[in-house]
Amino acid sequence: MVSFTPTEDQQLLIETIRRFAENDVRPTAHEHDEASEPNPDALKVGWQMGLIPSALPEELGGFGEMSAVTGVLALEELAFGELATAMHLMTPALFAYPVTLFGTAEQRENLLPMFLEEDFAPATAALLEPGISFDPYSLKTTASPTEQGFVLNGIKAYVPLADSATHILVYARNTETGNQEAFIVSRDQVEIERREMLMGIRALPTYRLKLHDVTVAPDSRLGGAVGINYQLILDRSNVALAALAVGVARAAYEYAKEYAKQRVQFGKPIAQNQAIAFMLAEMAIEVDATRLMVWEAAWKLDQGEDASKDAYLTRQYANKMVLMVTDSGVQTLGGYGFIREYPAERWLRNGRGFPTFDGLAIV
Amino acid sequence: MVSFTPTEDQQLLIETIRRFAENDVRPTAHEHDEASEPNPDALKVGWQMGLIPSALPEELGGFGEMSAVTGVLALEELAFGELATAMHLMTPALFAYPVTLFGTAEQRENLLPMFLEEDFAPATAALLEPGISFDPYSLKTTASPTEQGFVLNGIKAYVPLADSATHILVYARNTETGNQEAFIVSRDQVEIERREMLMGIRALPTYRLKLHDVTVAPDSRLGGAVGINYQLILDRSNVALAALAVGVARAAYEYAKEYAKQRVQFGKPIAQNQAIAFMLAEMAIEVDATRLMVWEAAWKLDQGEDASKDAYLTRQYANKMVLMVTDSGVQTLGGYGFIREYPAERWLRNGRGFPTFDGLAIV
Amino acid sequence: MAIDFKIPEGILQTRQMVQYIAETTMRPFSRELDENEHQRPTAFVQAVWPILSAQQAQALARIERELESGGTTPVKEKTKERISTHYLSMMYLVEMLSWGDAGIYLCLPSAALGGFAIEAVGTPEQKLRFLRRFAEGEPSWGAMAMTEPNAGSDTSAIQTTAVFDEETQEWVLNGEKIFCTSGGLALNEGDGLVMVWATVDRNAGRSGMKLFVVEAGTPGVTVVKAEKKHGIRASDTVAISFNNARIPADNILGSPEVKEGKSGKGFKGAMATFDASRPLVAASALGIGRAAVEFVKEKLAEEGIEIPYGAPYHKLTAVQRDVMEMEAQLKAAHLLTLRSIAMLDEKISNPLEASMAKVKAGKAITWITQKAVELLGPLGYSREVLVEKWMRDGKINDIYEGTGQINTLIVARRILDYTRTELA
Amino acid sequence: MAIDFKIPEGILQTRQMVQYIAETTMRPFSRELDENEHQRPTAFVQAVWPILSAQQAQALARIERELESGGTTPVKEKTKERISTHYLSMMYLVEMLSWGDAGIYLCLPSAALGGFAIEAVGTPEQKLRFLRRFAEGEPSWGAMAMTEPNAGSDTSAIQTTAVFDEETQEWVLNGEKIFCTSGGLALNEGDGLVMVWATVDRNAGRSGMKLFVVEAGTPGVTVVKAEKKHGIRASDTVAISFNNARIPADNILGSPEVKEGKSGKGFKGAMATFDASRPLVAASALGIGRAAVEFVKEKLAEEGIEIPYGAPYHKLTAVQRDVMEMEAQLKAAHLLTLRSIAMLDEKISNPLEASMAKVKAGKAITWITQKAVELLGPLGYSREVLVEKWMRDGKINDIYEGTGQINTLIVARRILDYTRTELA
Repeated sequence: MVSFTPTEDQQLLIETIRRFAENDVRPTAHEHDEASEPNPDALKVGWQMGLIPSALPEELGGFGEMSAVTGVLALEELAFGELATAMHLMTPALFAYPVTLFGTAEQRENLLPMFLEEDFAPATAALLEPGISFDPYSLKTTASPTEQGFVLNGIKAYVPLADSATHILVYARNTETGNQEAFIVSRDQVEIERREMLMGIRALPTYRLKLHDVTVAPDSRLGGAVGINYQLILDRSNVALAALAVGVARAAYEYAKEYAKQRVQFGKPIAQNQAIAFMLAEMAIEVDATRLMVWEAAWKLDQGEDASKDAYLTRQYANKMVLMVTDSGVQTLGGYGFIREYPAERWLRNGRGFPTFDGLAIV
Repeated sequence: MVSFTPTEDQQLLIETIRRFAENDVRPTAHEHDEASEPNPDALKVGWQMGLIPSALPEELGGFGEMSAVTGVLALEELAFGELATAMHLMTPALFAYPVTLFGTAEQRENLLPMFLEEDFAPATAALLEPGISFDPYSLKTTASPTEQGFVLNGIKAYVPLADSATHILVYARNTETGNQEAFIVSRDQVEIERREMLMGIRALPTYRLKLHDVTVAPDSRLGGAVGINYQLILDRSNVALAALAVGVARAAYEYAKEYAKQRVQFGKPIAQNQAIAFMLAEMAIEVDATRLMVWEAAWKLDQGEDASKDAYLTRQYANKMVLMVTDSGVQTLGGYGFIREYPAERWLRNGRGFPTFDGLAIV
Repeated sequence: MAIDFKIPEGILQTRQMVQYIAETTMRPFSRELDENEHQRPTAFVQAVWPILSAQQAQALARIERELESGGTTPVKEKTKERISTHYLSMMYLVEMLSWGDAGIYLCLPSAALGGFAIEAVGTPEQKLRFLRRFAEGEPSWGAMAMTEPNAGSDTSAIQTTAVFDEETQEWVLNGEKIFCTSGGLALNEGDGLVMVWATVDRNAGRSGMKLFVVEAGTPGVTVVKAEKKHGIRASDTVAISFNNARIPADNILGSPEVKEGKSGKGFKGAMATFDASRPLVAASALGIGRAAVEFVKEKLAEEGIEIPYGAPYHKLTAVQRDVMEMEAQLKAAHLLTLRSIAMLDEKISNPLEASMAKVKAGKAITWITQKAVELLGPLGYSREVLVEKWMRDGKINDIYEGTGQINTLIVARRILDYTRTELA
Repeated sequence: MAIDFKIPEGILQTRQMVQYIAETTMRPFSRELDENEHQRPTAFVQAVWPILSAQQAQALARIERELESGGTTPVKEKTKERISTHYLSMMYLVEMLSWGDAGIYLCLPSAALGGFAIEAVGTPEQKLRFLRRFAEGEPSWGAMAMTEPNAGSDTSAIQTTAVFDEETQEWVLNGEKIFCTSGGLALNEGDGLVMVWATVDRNAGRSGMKLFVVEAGTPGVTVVKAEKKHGIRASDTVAISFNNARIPADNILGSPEVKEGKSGKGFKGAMATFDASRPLVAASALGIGRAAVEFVKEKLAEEGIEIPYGAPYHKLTAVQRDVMEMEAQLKAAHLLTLRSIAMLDEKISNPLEASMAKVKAGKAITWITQKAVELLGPLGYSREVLVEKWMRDGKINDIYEGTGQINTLIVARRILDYTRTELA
């Protein structure tokens, strides 16, 4: 039955995250963006919300509620607070969710408990690669099967929190099969070339990793002999990124709307000019449209339906939408839109990154 | 020295055509569009303006002033009047200009005098081909060299006035060299499959032609052994089409502007709403920008500079511009924009065709 | 509740049936009816009239039962009621019929927009009296006449008057209406009716505006002009003149309070019909858009061009990118429409969402169909195939039931919480 | 006259020289100056100061000669004058410097926007007195202070006051200005000046607004804040407070009539500086845009991707199509700018064309640079290369000297022939 109403539990979750965003994240978001450093206090509070544990299997102590719909609702709210913090907080999921979905019994038992701890789980994943064009279906990082397991070679880009991680899920192309697979690599096996210097998400430390003849045991391959459903991981990543984009866009839209109602020029609020009002209306429409696309794709994932096309089109749509909305946000603020004390320009810098953020979120 | 002022002669020409458009073309444009038939009276008057003779060589009785800049000024004004009539009037140029530019001495002497006659010259050209994608660099119509000359095979689309033409310049791919060349074919050698039924330019009869083993003599190849500079023909065609697009767009823009100033709703002219006013401003800016691009490309052609890139980019830009402007024209008129008695919808139908009008104009 | 996109099985089944109607009684006649403007879509009307009239008969029977049981359904029964899928069914019906042919769809023999108004504002007795003709006999049409030459977006500027003649106990209508969809069918074919907006007091502005039911055959009512249009040429759009047209006292729509102007419900109630009509206009756009996207993909496939969903941007051709954008735009418009429709079924106030859907669908259909013509090159621009027609048909959805601009203005006012005066 | 796009040889030669300056004193410092906001672009300033100051010295010598010869150039000589290429040179200068680095370009040691105002409204004596500092000695900067916290687009709302103290024959300024480009350089480095808009009569609206020259070192004038910005971080943008700042009587700009408010020329004259500043802002956008397009093409070429001009649409990749669109947009903005600049040189009134150029260039640069970041993927979004910086720098051109919205409004008023009241 068609419905656009979240469950009561989901509604509670949304409200919890909204409070978190307002109280713990937003007040210092600018400061941490300027310093290019995370906000440890907010992350601590955020981790205690238990978003990742709620998705993990019950038999290991989780809540077993890995729902893409719940996931996108949470991600939108987190990103509405602040994108870098949202991505930071959910970085362990980049490792935990694929293991939950595709790990062998042993992998799940060995690897998942750390995500149920009180402290932030030091795990991440490496998908993106440097350069001007990234093709997830043709990774340049390779995994060559040997008698001892696999030898990994390649360079990964934008790997969040790699520096402090103990476990890294590395995606690589199996040179024998040509398939993209995932390997569990420990932090000391990879070389961190440098911290990435990006236009946005500055409070999230991301790194350039080098894998030079990294040898991993056969059981480091996620899913063992069965492997993973790589497409599903991409789908869940696309949907997650689109949800984050909606959150960023909504933040920009709501701020611009309030600003336009407050800012008086020529004797009236600038929102009373059709030019501004129409811009805001378009922002509202596109944010809503994208959110509905995200929900539908997430719902299909939860139904077990093939959501690849929806997830992909939704992400593409969200990439454009978030740019349009965040740019309009800056434009609405005029000169203030260009000043870093005001959040609009940060949302634009963050918003512009979405086409590039492959694999930086999952649901 | 940078200047945006036409010469006095050009200014006179513009004014002459503007009067022609106002007096002879516009008053019955709707009627002829409805009837899908040309306006013979207007064409007669138009022909007497001598636009084509002015471009032909002096030694044959022309004025020898083949200037692309003058050409685009004329085309904009003609299309401002009505696109179908503009294209109709200039259809003989599709034959005459390439012959002037590339014909052998003999071809020029034999073929050009008919364009200096008092009566409309029965000549046209066939470049476009049917289907969903047309590639001017890889024509499907072929010309196979034989001992007797060339054998032409293929189907041509949208050939203007083919039914009443005596001479048709047919573009075909030389099967031996792979080059695109032009051949002078007489009307009775081709089979007219049918009149094309198009969304717009309805007052201009265009035809689907079939060439089935059409044999032409060696001297039917335009330019003889030297051949033609095909790229230059495409460049001149692209610039001409862009100029026509500017004319159509300007017509739509000016009409919408006047309408918006006259039409009162909620107690004031609708143009006093920023939403409408901003739409009109954007139309004005884009029409002007495109016109300047057309002028620059035409100026480069007249300077003998390589204008291929400019001509191409300008045409692409004009294709988008004319659609945006004519669509906004309809939108400005609201319900009246949808009624055929008002010209806005005709401009939209005509405007939408530009990406497809390859080879239907030349300058 | 939970977020859910599942379309009920019953609707999907009906949809298949409707597709059959579209394929057999609409598509084969699309070109002919476009070329021969004002010709009637006989095959379609004959195919759907038995179904629609039976549905209307059922609805009237329900009203009769309610009237007999005292005029209201017991509260208990109402709360137990499952959420209706009335509008959801309608959305899918309209979408599929418009996929068939948006012009022909508008010739649906039914109360149409007039029906919405009667449903929204009419008394049970009026419903029975006026809607009976859509439940039996020969096909009949309903229409709504609002626009006048000087009252387009500004509906409050209407000049058509209704004066009550105490002597004959009749309303006397004078004025001219334009752009009345299916007005010709309603007045000149079958036994239809036109809902006419007229003012009983020119100084009273909106509150003086009342809705009158004018039945076919009323003397003084003349279809003076059938418009020739850019698209949806199978649908008739007419101008109607009212020259001392006399209609019974009870042909003013609504309960006694409404009629006496004691309740603002008259105008507002009918404005609320936009809350349903705008999403359905959007649904019509969706159908046309889907037709265009499907056709483009089909033609591209014939040339060996498939759409590589999932591929990174730098591996796409410009055409592939465009087709994906068409699909995404259609999806976005679809979901906004679906939301506004679901709210109707849930009886949640939806004017913001209805206008959002309308704005988006109007823009999307314009872009999608214009792009479709371009992508199909010489074929697309030709009247050999239907794409160019869909472009012309589609455009109306960005114009009627409020232009894109007017609906954007409504969205803007609602999100900003501004009155008509604050954001003019 | 005839339509002509030929750029004079001299300008092209200067352009090459400027390119050298851009390549050696701007590009190598772009990243560093972006990361270390408020650091001064020393290399650039040292490279250009000798050239600019010499030019300014020449200009002042001309004014001196004119003053000596009676204050005016003989009419005969004026009409014989060839059309000037002053603004055309400037356009190409600004374009190339912005290609180098738009933030550094704004640190050009010159009278800058302040200079425009002095040129437009100042008396010859004022020109000599105020501009001398830009002709000799150490590098100095000029700035213009208009915006206030509550007077952005609405310049008529400024609250900064200038009161004439009869006793000391001084003007006393009080108020706060924000978003003053190069205000820090003007007041805290070298011997600069800031042109300050202040009102001599708050009730007089625009006609009470006068332009005052505040020189560096004036007591009561304080740079209270240096803004941290999205882009053009090498340029300083400051807030300035005026606290009983006293300046000489003759530091009000203009002829006696202007000062006494007998001529509306004060405000209008200075508004006319927009006619020159807007095209030059557009020119700056063009330079950034060209840098971005060139870089994108270079990077694509490294991957073997060339741009196939001439190819039919269905043979293009999405990326190729985007790059062509970038080039076409840049070209469109370029030509609108060129037109408005040519009009300046021909002394034809150009406010419509200036705003058109500004609107188009602002939009084009935004789109082009944002697209460039996208097309270059992980590299484009990274601070390893300058594309992301160009995106941040470019955006200012759609904001300052009137946002895109304000300039569109100006275009709309002019094409519709509407007053400020008719189209608010």
